[in-house]
Amino acid sequence: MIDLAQFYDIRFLMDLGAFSILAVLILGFSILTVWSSNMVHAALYLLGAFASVAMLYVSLNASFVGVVQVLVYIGAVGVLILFAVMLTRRTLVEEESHG
Amino acid sequence: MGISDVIPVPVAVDEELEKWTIWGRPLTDVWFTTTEKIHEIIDMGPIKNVLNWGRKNSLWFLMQPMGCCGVEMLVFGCPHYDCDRFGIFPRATPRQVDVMIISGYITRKYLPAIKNLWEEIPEPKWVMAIGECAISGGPFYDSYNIINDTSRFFPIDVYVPGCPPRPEKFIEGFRELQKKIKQREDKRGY
Amino acid sequence: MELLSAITEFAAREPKIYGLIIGLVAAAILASVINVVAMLLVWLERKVMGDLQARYGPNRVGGRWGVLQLGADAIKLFTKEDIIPRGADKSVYVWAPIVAVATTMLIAGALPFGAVIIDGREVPLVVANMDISALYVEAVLSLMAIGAFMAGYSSNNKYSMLGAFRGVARMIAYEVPMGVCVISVAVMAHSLNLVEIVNAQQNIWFAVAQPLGFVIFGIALITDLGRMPFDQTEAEEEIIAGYNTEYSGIRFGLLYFQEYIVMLLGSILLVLLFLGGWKGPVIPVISFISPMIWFFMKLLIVLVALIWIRVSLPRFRIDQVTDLGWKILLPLSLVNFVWAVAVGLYFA
Amino acid sequence: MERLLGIEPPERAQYIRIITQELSRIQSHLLGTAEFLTLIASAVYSPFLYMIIDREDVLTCIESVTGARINHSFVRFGGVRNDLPDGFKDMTLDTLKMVREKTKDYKELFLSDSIYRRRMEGIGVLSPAEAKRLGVSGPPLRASDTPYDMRREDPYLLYKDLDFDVITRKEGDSKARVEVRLDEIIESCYIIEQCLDQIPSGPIMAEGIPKKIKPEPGEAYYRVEDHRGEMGFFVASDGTDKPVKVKARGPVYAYFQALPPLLEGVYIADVVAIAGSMDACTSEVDR
Repeated sequence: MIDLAQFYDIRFLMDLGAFSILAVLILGFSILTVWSSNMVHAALYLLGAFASVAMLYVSLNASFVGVVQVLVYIGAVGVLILFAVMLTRRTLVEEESHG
Repeated sequence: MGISDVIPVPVAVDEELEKWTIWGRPLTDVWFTTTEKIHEIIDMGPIKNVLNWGRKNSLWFLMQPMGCCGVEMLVFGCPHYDCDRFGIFPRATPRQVDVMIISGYITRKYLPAIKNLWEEIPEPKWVMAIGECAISGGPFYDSYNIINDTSRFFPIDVYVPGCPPRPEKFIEGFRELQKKIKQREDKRGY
Repeated sequence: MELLSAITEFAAREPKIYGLIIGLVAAAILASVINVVAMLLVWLERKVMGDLQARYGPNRVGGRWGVLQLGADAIKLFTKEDIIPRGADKSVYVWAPIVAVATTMLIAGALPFGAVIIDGREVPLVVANMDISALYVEAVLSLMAIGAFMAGYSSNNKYSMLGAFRGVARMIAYEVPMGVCVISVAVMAHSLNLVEIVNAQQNIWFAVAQPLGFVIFGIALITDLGRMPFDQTEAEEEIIAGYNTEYSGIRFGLLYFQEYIVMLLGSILLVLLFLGGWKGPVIPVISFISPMIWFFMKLLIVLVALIWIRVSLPRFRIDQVTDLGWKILLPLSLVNFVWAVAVGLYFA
Repeated sequence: MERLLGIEPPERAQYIRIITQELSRIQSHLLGTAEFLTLIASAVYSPFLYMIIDREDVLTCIESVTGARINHSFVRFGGVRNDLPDGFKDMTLDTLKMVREKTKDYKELFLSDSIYRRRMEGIGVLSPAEAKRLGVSGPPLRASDTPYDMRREDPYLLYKDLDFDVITRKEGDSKARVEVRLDEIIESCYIIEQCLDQIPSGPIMAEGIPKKIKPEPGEAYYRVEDHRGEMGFFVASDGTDKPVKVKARGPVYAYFQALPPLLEGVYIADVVAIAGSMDACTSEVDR
């Protein structure tokens, strides 16, 4: 049986709100990563998803994992992905070339 | 004087956008009337004076020396003359400057390029003609490939004569431009 | 007084909500203070540069010292036409300055900005006093390249693209030695908390305890800030203006301003990690703010040194920069790490 | 033109011409090096600004003789327009002393700056044979181990009476080109000091020059050592007061011819180091 009073507790609502915002962000960014046809956009969305996951870790009181997430995934992996994407030939990736 | 120089307006309005409404009126209509109103208020005086104060004290110019006046342009930014005192500052890209200096003769071949540079500068912008070559063609006035009347192509605000003018004359030219901006008497009416 | 007691009571009852509110207020104050200080920093740079080069720097706008120069610049930049090039990748182009400034502001949250003495006890001025703030700052510093990358990529200009490339390559090369240096400091201080690290420097600065680490961190920091010997991302004479070539008006203003905010925060980090933060002999009469005075004096020295370096060194080539990072600084930073561990164990 | 007319300007005028020419060589080299420094460093690089300060002093000397800073239309057919002003000798000697010391400082600075040396050494090497083939002259050619100087090869004015070295470097890279330029500043100081010692008093214009010049039909070619290299003037006359053809051969056009082979396959950052060390004045090419 759920304690109904808990739902009206502002602390719980805050946690819930933060979690739902982050969940929406993570899901949204992930879907956009897969959806987007532009490789660079996809990589940037992936970075967004990583960042949201880091925020989720921090909100779960696991700030060290959050920071490591930023350091490793965004700082190293994400930037490497961006770098690799930049080295691909753009005309193959995009229908309307720009640049 | 377009409305675009204070508040950005969408360059091309999509057809989709025209269908949107706000308070029963088309969105574009509301947007344009609002910007017009804001612009009228700005035009009335005090705010405009503040804006022009900022603009006149921060005249960044395009580092694009051509001919021997370009040498003096280089010296103009250096000690002894020091344009930084007046907030005048050289930048390398046309997107971030306010003043274009035509500091030498313009050949017919170079004209499209320099016109392009002028069009890349965002509003509000001014242009100065420095040196005899830029004003009247100078020693090359009867040459077959030199534009000898640059004011046909650019709305020149300040002419600085000399061959080449001394760096002090550059400062004088910029002071004149600042006066013009303050009194709102420049060619493009800012 | 009643209000104060009510607040303390509320804080005791609802620590989480109280923390949230206080955090938001502190963040707002911090953001505005940082912006003002960064503006002053631009002015300081132009004045100091003028002094070093036998000229005056701005002295016409706002009195003899030209203090309003930046106000004029800001007004001009904010009311300039905002151009988005036709071929640009619009969404990325619009977001790039925002991302750049936001990532910068993320650092500010975890940095202590000095301390005040209340009742004989030091109270550090920090918004989020995390346990791992040193690592956090280091991690977020590595995000700096992303804003520049987005700006360079989206501008549809080959020079911007080159600037973006250079920025990313440089960042990858220098993040590693910088991180190793931060870890060495943490090993010596037995903590990753910046406040603890400063407290550990009560007797000896880490700049003295590990001079090699100080030098490596300083070089890596200048690289991260993109200042003179390492400003390949916006080398004016090579690639026009690098990643912000196509930016105009307020967007350029943000990017331009962001560089100075990073410079300020980076110097603060250097002061905290190596120069003993706000530690210094207590000045008797104004003991309340004596740590702040020490802190700002050190900060000012670091900032002037950065400006000095800027006007007196030529620029590296980009391949030499990455060479320096991977081949020299990385091994040396590992040597410094071993040194830090050995010294730390000896004195522990 | 004087060759066409058969006029020999008086000795004092020739010395004044040498002095002004060498002074403007100093200012041009200072400016060229300074401009080049902005290219490999940035526009806020201090030595660049210090060089401009020195150049202002040299320009003051030039101005006191000719009345203009850069385009001094000073030389007349058969002489020069003005005599040297009072106190010119002392002022110039002071300036030269200062310039010489400063230039030595700059050389020392560049030698000790490891970033500078990394950027410049072995960059854009121009071999002597290649340089000659491309028609390069002036400091870039002399940096490629070829002692070719119009002042020595085809002495004009009174250069054969003066004692000076032709500066050369073996390497032929960007660093050598800049060093040649700095050494030539010191050498020019030496030449001017000799001139100031030896200068005789006398007229500054040759006798009997008509108001309207009508040379005999014929052609004349005259070449001088410009700041940037060999500068040739060709004049053809048909006996009237207007020339049939005037052609100036500037040195910079050849520099730009030399750039494509040098710039093949180098970094963008090296482009500025190579092109800048040539000290190419773009507006000279344009005519």
